[in-house]
Parts: sequence; structure tokens; C-alpha cells
Amino acid sequence: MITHLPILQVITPLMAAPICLLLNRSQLVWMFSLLASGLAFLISILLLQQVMISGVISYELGGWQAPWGIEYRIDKLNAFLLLIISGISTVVLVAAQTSIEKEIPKDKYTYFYVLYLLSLTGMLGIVATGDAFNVFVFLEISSLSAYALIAMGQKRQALWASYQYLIMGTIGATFILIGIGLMYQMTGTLNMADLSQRLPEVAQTRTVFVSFVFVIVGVCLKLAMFPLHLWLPNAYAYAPSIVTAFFAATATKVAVYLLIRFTFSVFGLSFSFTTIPLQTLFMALGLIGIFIASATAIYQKNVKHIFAYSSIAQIGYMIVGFSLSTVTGLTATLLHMFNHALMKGAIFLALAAVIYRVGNVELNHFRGLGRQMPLTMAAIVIGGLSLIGVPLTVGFVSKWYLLTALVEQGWWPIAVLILLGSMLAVVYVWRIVEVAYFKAPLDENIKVKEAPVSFLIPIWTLVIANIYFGIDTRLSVQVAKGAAQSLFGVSP
Amino acid sequence: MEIVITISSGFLLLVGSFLCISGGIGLLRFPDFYTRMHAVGVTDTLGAGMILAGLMILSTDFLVFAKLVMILLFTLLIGPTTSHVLAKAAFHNGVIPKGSNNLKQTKEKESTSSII
Amino acid sequence: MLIAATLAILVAMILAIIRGIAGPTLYDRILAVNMFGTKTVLLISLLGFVMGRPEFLDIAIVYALINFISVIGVLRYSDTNQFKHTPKKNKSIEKEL
Amino acid sequence: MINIVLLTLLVVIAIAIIRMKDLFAAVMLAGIYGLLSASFFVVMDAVDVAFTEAAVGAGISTLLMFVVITMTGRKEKSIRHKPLPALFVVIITGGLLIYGTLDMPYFGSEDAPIHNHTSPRYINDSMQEIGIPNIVTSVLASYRAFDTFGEVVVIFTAGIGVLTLLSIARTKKNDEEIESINDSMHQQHLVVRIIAKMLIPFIFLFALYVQFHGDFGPGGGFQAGVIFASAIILYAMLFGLVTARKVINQIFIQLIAALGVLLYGSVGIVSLMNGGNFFDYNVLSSNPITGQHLGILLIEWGVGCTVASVIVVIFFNFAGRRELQQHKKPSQDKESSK
Amino acid sequence: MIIGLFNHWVVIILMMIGLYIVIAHGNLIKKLVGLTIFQTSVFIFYISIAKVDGGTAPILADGITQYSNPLPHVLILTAIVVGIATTALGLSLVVRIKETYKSIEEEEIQQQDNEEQLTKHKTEDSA
Repeated sequence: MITHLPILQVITPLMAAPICLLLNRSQLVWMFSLLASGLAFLISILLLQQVMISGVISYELGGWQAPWGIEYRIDKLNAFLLLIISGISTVVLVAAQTSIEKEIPKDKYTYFYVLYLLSLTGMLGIVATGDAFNVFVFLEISSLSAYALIAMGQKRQALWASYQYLIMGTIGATFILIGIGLMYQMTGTLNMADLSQRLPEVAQTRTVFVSFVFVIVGVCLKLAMFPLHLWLPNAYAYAPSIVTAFFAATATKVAVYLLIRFTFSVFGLSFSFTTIPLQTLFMALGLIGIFIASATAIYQKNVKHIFAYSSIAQIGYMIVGFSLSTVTGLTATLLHMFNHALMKGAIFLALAAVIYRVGNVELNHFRGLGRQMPLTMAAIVIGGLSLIGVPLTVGFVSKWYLLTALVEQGWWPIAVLILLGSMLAVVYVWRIVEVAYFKAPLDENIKVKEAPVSFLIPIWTLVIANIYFGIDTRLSVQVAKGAAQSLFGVSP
Repeated sequence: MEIVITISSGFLLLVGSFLCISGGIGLLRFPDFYTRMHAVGVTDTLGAGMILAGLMILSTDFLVFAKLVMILLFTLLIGPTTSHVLAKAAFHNGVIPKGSNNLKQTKEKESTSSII
Repeated sequence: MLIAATLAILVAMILAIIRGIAGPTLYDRILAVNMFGTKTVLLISLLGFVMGRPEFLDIAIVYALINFISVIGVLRYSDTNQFKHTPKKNKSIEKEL
Repeated sequence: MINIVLLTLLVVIAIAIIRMKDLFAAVMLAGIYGLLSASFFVVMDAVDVAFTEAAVGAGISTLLMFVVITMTGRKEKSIRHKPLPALFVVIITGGLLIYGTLDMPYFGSEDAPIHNHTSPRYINDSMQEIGIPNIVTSVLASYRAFDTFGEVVVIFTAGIGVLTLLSIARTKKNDEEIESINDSMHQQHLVVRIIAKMLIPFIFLFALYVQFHGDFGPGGGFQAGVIFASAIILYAMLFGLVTARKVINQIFIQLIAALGVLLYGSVGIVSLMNGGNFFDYNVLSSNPITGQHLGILLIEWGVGCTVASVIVVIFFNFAGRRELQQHKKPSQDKESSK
Repeated sequence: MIIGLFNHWVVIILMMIGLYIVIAHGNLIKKLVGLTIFQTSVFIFYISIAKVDGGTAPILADGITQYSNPLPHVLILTAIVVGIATTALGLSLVVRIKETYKSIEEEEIQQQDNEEQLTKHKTEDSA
């Protein structure tokens, strides 16, 4: 079975989804999806271990040789991403049953879990595959389930947000489809490894240039990179809180992964960064994104909105690291993907707990929560500190690597700008802390209880991971660095 | 034998094409919905039948022949039915034939015909 | 002769499209779509013979069926009030075009 | 030559769709667009694709749009909110694409890379390796079986998505009232009902033919599923949703949809158990070719089941929502007048 | 060159018409129609690159040597299914939006959202 791990990784949640539909008992379905997701997590750990020891694993589906059949190709980068996605999914699922009680009508529970598993499948499939068209198919699985999950939100704005996301997402996916088509037309293959072999021959043609642009724009739409981010805040703010926690921690990471995969592995480093001024463009957009999104976050009145905009800003950091196109820069991006998943997972789960107890996450309703829900609010504070990049939290590690990478290149002014951007994060996190700890509750008579244990366990798992990986950085840095080095073809 | 097949199929195809085009012209040139429907409904079924018959003569394979027969059966069934339903629905929903200026009269007719 | 018939069908299709675009009433359009559908069935059958692979007539059968079903669908769902055709509306549509 | 005519017609229709204010007309033109593009696919030798596009693009999606329009209103407001920026984006994208075409291999040229790298193996060796004449089916169901699995999961996801959004708890009272309305209305559809009763068995038969004939000609599980579903849709449209639901229970269809996905996946898992890779049909039987045949047969059934049931589910939910709305409206009006 | 690339150009025009409808129109159903056209045009593009001059449908038969490329056909079969899935989901969203907002025009929905936001903030500020 050990040789079949790559496919089992994707197949486990995939097959679990229709079985869930057959079970159709809410408690049972929850347990079962938790089991499937946990199994996927276990498999991803085994995979990462195997990749770290023996290098790239290739798995030929249907037993057909690579450019003819579909190939799964797991290297350090994939394995790392698979670990993040399945891990977060499992942790978030623990809280799911309690959280959806208040947010989703009872007869839709089963559908919720089915869609959740399908969405997980889609993300894992995108990351695991080594075939360009297969990426498109699994991208659509994850997006379609995402649209439906977001639309399950209580308010009517959820529907509108989901519709907007559907339009933007489909345009993005179709752009990727056009890009893949042009690539295929010039090379005659869809396999990523094969493409990277055959693309250099035709790299000078205008067609390949256009296909590159289309793939990048399509991925950036999915990524919610700065000028294309308009769908994200509402989609995150109005989705059911569990869904927000899951997507905020994983969905954009998958898009960043695609960006890295296409630029570094498929088109190749030299092509990607020479044919168009990708470096300056992404650096500029990333920085503008950090500032505008952080500034917008400061003026939001809904805490979910605040952190949704903060997500866009954090994507900016990843893009800046990516645009450096050095080993350290990419390491910083990969680390930040991992760290951001941990902190946003914790924060949004804590917000889910607040919704469970208080009913909404408008900033005024946070008054006095610091005393009423101490553990939950402490989690938000630690997550917030991590967002800012305070030492001893994971946020610090990735910021540190990013700054090192910038200084390596001698780009001092940008390093200063990044630090300034972090200051903006201080402002919006402080606003929440101020309201929660230093303002009297809205209504003294209403007693708000601490969140139930089923919330506290996953929240604090993530918070402790936040601190642990902030102090003991060996594991995460080793994997991220290894992945970055292998992308640059440097032997570690 | 060869010549007979070619000529007869050619003749059928020609007539069929002529009917199709004339139906199209009718659809475009006639003054109101009901006359247009008349033009299309009549020529469509016959024209399609002719062309399909022409193709049947040309076909060498039994399966092909059988499929053509199926298509012909379907068109013969479906064409008139659609025309019927279409005309009824149009009349029901108040499309008035040109020339019948008396609106009231048609309205009355409609109300009586609504149970048909 | 097959080619000539194909061309004739194409001409008929173009005429149907013009009527479909011009309207003016909903039923004119449905009629045009229906005629277009039957013409497509014929076109596919003819193309099979022109290209020398007539075994693909299955597609033509599907077209015939789908055409029927969609016309029935349109008519079945056009019995709501908003589809009541009034002469006044008719004029305004004509003006628009 | 004929492709140029068809493409020109497509452009004309697309432009007409932009100008149409009447949504009903726009959707109808979109249906024509689907039919035309399917004809284009036939000219381009893509018979399988034409089959699917005709059934889906011209049939199912047009029908769904009609149902929705009757719920949401027919007229488009004349505000076009951002024509200039849109034009700008479109011109940039289009210009870029046209720039990209300049180095493309010419249309139909034999020495284009795509005809010389992977596809020769499919064309030359699939007969020995898979043993069925339809190359598209071989590639779809064996070489790239996992993509097709993804496709089935996509349609399954869509089905569940529609269910979460539109499904409503049905009450018996509601059903009965809707049914009585339907009965009075159905007197009108006498002729069509008889014709439909004659046609429906043929359609089912044809669906089965397409399902099994997919190895030798155009067709396969997906197309068969759509045809099968369209027969049920035809029945539901003419005999009323409640009657159709009595014949085909919604829970039951969901079950079939899930089982289809499971059937497809379990073929892969069985091949894992037998020592091959996922979807390696060679190990399903002692003779590789027999194994391939068996594998393709089973997964085509999986596809057919899922697609048919999901499309039926989607249609039932849309139409059910509509009937409920239509049914509620008069009673609401009464209340408001009081 | 013009003959060799004409096909591709027309297909690009079609794609752009679809994209234009999606971006420029405010009606939600019209947007979905535009999306369908956009996607269908991409399908047409894929299929037309698969064509080989003198080739025929990729179903093996005696006496035929030249076949068109089957792989794009397979890809587009999958993509068509993805297209219908997206359309169905989009339409069900439209139905729900119509039920809750009583409108399917982008402008009006946006306006309602803004108003709701404003009134909520006002009441909160006064409180």
C-alpha cells in the first residue's frame, strides 16, 4: 500500500464524500468525515516523510506511462502543501459539528459535510497532480464546492458573495484553460514534467508568452492578488464560520502553490522572470496590496471583514517573497503559507466560537468579551500578534526570512516598507483588543459563556502550534528550505 | 442500377432542399406568426422527409438505414406536434392573427378555447 | 448533390436565424429555433454522408430529441402571466429592434 | 469552407445576444449557439463532443435557464453598468490572444506539435492496448480515466450544491394542491402527452444503445446519462412534477448518484487490490484486454448513473422551487389584499 | 497566413464577446449566458486545434489512415461537464438571490446591500 500513498491521499476524502451522502445521519457523517480527513492527514505525514528520505515520488495512474496517462508527482513542495491542507482541514472539522448547529439548517448537515470533503479533495488533487489539465478539473471540484459552501451562510449577502465568486472564479478557471490549451498546442503534452522539457524549445514564440500570461492572470484571480481581490472579503465574511476558517487557511495557499508550480516548474525560472517584468510587477502589486488591504482592514466594522482584508495583505507578503526569485525569498513564501494557515485557522475558528456564543462578529459586540470568553479572545490575540510578526510566534519566523531575503538582495527600502506594513497590522489588531478588553459589555445582564470544549481544543491546538513553530523552527524551515532548493535545482 | 440510385436520391435531395429553402423564405417573408408557422410546419416535415429518403437510398449499411428511419419517424412525430402546441400556446397567450381586427372577438374565442 | 443539399440547408438555417433574431413575438423565435433544430438534424445527417462516415447518425437522433424536449420545455414554462403577449408590448419590442 | 460559414453564424448570434434585452430571446439564441457549435464540432471530426454539446449546451442548460427566467422575470434592465472598462479589458485580452496566434501552427496542419507527440500512440496503439475502436473512449476511460473520474465528481458536486441551495422540505398538503393545479392544466397538453408517451420508451432504449455503443461509435456514459435524464424531464414536464416524483423518489436518485461515483472509484480500488496502480484495468482480469473492456464497461456505468441522476435532481429542484413559488403567489396576493 | 489563422481569430472574437457580456451586463442571468458563450468558445478553440486536414473522426475503421487528434476531444468532454455544472450552480444562486433580494440586477442588489450597511451603522452609532 505504501507505494499507493499519492493516490490514496486524494481518493480517501473523495470516496468518503458519496459514502457520507449514503449515511445521512448528522452525527455519523461528522465522525466519518473527521475520520476521512484524519486519514488524509496521516497519509500526508507519511508522504512527507517518504519524500524527505527518498526524493520525488511519481505515481502513474492507470499504469500508463507519463505523457500518455496522468501522473501524480509528489516532491517536497507538494508534500508540504498536502500536509498543511489536510492538517488544517482535520483540525477545523473537529469544531464543525458544534459550529454548524447555529448556522446551518438541520436538513443540510449531510450536504455540508459532503461539500466540505469534496472541497478538500479538490485542493488535495490540485496539489498532488503532475498533469496540467488535471489541475483544471480538480480546481473546478474545489471551486464548485466552495461556491455552494459559501452560499450556505445565514445572511443573504452570502448568496451575492457566492455569485460574484462564481463569476470571477469561472473566468479565472477559463483563463487557465486557455493558457493550458495554448501550451498544449505548442508542445503536444499536458504532463508538467514533460512540458518543462519541451517548452524551452518553443520558449521564444509569442504563443507561449501569451499562454504564460493567461495562466498567471487566471491563477491570480483565484489567488485574490491585489487588483483582482474584490470577490474575497465578502465571500469570507458571509460564509459559515467553519467554511471561512477552512478556506482562509487553505484556499489561497493552493493558488499560491499553483503560481509557484507554473512559474518555477513548468515554464522554468529563466523564462518566467525574463519574458515579462514579473519581478517588478509582482513586487509592486504585492506591496500595494499589503498597504491598501491593511488600511482597508482598519476601517472595517465586522471582525470577519477585518481578517479577510488582512488575508489579502498576507497574500501580498507571499507575493513579495515569491517575486524575489531567490531561495531565501521562496523559503519565506513557503514558510508564510504554513504560518498563515496556522494563524488564520486559529483566528477564524475563534471567530466561529464567538458567533456560536454571541451571534455575530460586529466589532461592538466584542465589548467585554475579553473577560467573558478569555480563552477564545486569548487565541485571537495570539493569532493577531502572529499576524503582526511578534517574536516567539510563527509570524515572526516568516517575516524574518522575508527581511533576510530582501536584505540579501540589498533592497533595503522594500524591507522598511514591509516593516511599515506590519505596523498597520498592529492597528487593526489593537482595535479588536481595545474593544474586547477595555470596553464594558454592551449589556451587563447577558452572560456570555466561554466557548464549548469542542471549539477550544482545535483553537488551542492551532495556537500552540503557532507558538511551538515560532520557537522551534527546525522542522518547518527544513522542509520549506528543502522545497525551495529543489525548485531552484540546488542540491541541499 | 447505380444510375437509378444516384438519380432518384439526387431528385429527392433536390426537392427536399427546395422545400427547406422555400420554408425558410416563408418564415422570413410572411406577415404574421400563424402564416409563418404554416410555411415552416408544412415544408419542414415534407422537406426533412424527402432529404432523409434521399439519404436512405444512398445508405449501404443496414444500421445507417435503420437510424435514418428512426430520424424520419421522429421528425414525422415531432414536427406536427410542435406546430400544434406552438400555435395553441401562441393563441392562448394572446398573439392575434393579422387581419382579425376585432380584438374582442378573439378574446372571447380564447376564453372558450382555453379548455381544449 | 449532397453538397448542394448541404448548402441549401445552410441557407435555410441562416433564414431561420434572421427570424430568430428579429422576433418580434416570443413564438416567432420559438418557431425559428424549432426550424433551426430540424435543419441541424438534416445538416448532420448530410455531413455524415459528405464526409464519408455516415455511421454517426446517432448525433442527429439526439438533436431531434433534444429539440423536441426543449421546445416542449419552453412552451410548458411559458404559461405564466409574464408571457402573456399583448399587442402593445409587441409594438414596443418592434421599436426596440 | 463550411466551418467558416458556421463560425460567421456563431459571431452573428453572439452579437445578437449582446443586443437582446429580452432574456427569453437571449437564452433561445444561446440554445442556437449551442446547436451551431455542435455542428461545428461535427465538421471538426469531434463527434463525441458534438454529441455532448448538443445534449447539454442546447438541451439541458437552455431548459434550466428557461425555468429560472420564469421565476425571475424576463426583461433585462437597460443599464449596462460599465461598458467602457469592459470594452477595455476585452480588447486587451483579445489583442493579447491574437498576438499569441501569430506563432501558432496553422489550422489543420499535420506537422503541428500536438499531432506528433502524444497522440500518435493513442491512434496507433490503442487498438492493441485497449481493444476498442473509438479512440476517444479509450483515452477518456483508460489513458485519462482519472480526469473522467474528476468530471463525474464535478457533476456530483454540482448536484449536491443545487440541493443545498434549492431543496425544500415538501409537505403533503403542498403536493396535493400543486397536483390539483397541474391536473386542470394538463387537459391542455393532451396531444403532446400522447406523443411523449410514445417517445419516452424509445428515448430510454436509445439511451441504453448510446451507453453500450460508446465503444464503437460516438457516445458513452455521459451522453447516455443526459439522454436518460431528458426522458425523465420530458415526463415530469408533461405529467407534473409530483407524479414524476412518485415514480422516481428524490432520496432514491441521490442514492444512485452517490453509488455511481462509488462504482467508478471502486473499479480503481479493486485494481489497487489486485496489485496494479489505481485505474489499471489490466489487472482486473487474467487477460489485459478483457480487463480493459471490463473496466471501461463498469466506469461507463458509473458515469451514466451519476450523470443521469444528478441532472434529474437538478431539474427537479429547479422545477419544484418554481412550482412552489407559482403556487404561493396567488395566496400571498390574497393576503395582501385583505 | 490569413487562411491558416482565420479560424483562430474568429474563435477569439467569440470568446471576447462572451467575456464582454459577463463583464458589461448587470443582469445575473445574462452574465451566465455570457459565461456559457465564453466557455463554449474556448471549447471551439480546443476542438479546432485538434483538426487535421484530410483527417476524420477518431473512431478506427478500415481503410482510413488519417485521424484527427483525439486528446482535445477528451479534454473538452470533461470541460463541457464542468461548464454545465457551473451553469446549474450559478442558476440556483440566481434563484435564491431573486427570492431574497427581489431583483436580479447587479446595481439594485449592490444598492440594497449598501443601504442595509448604512442603516445598520447608523443605528449602531446612535446606540
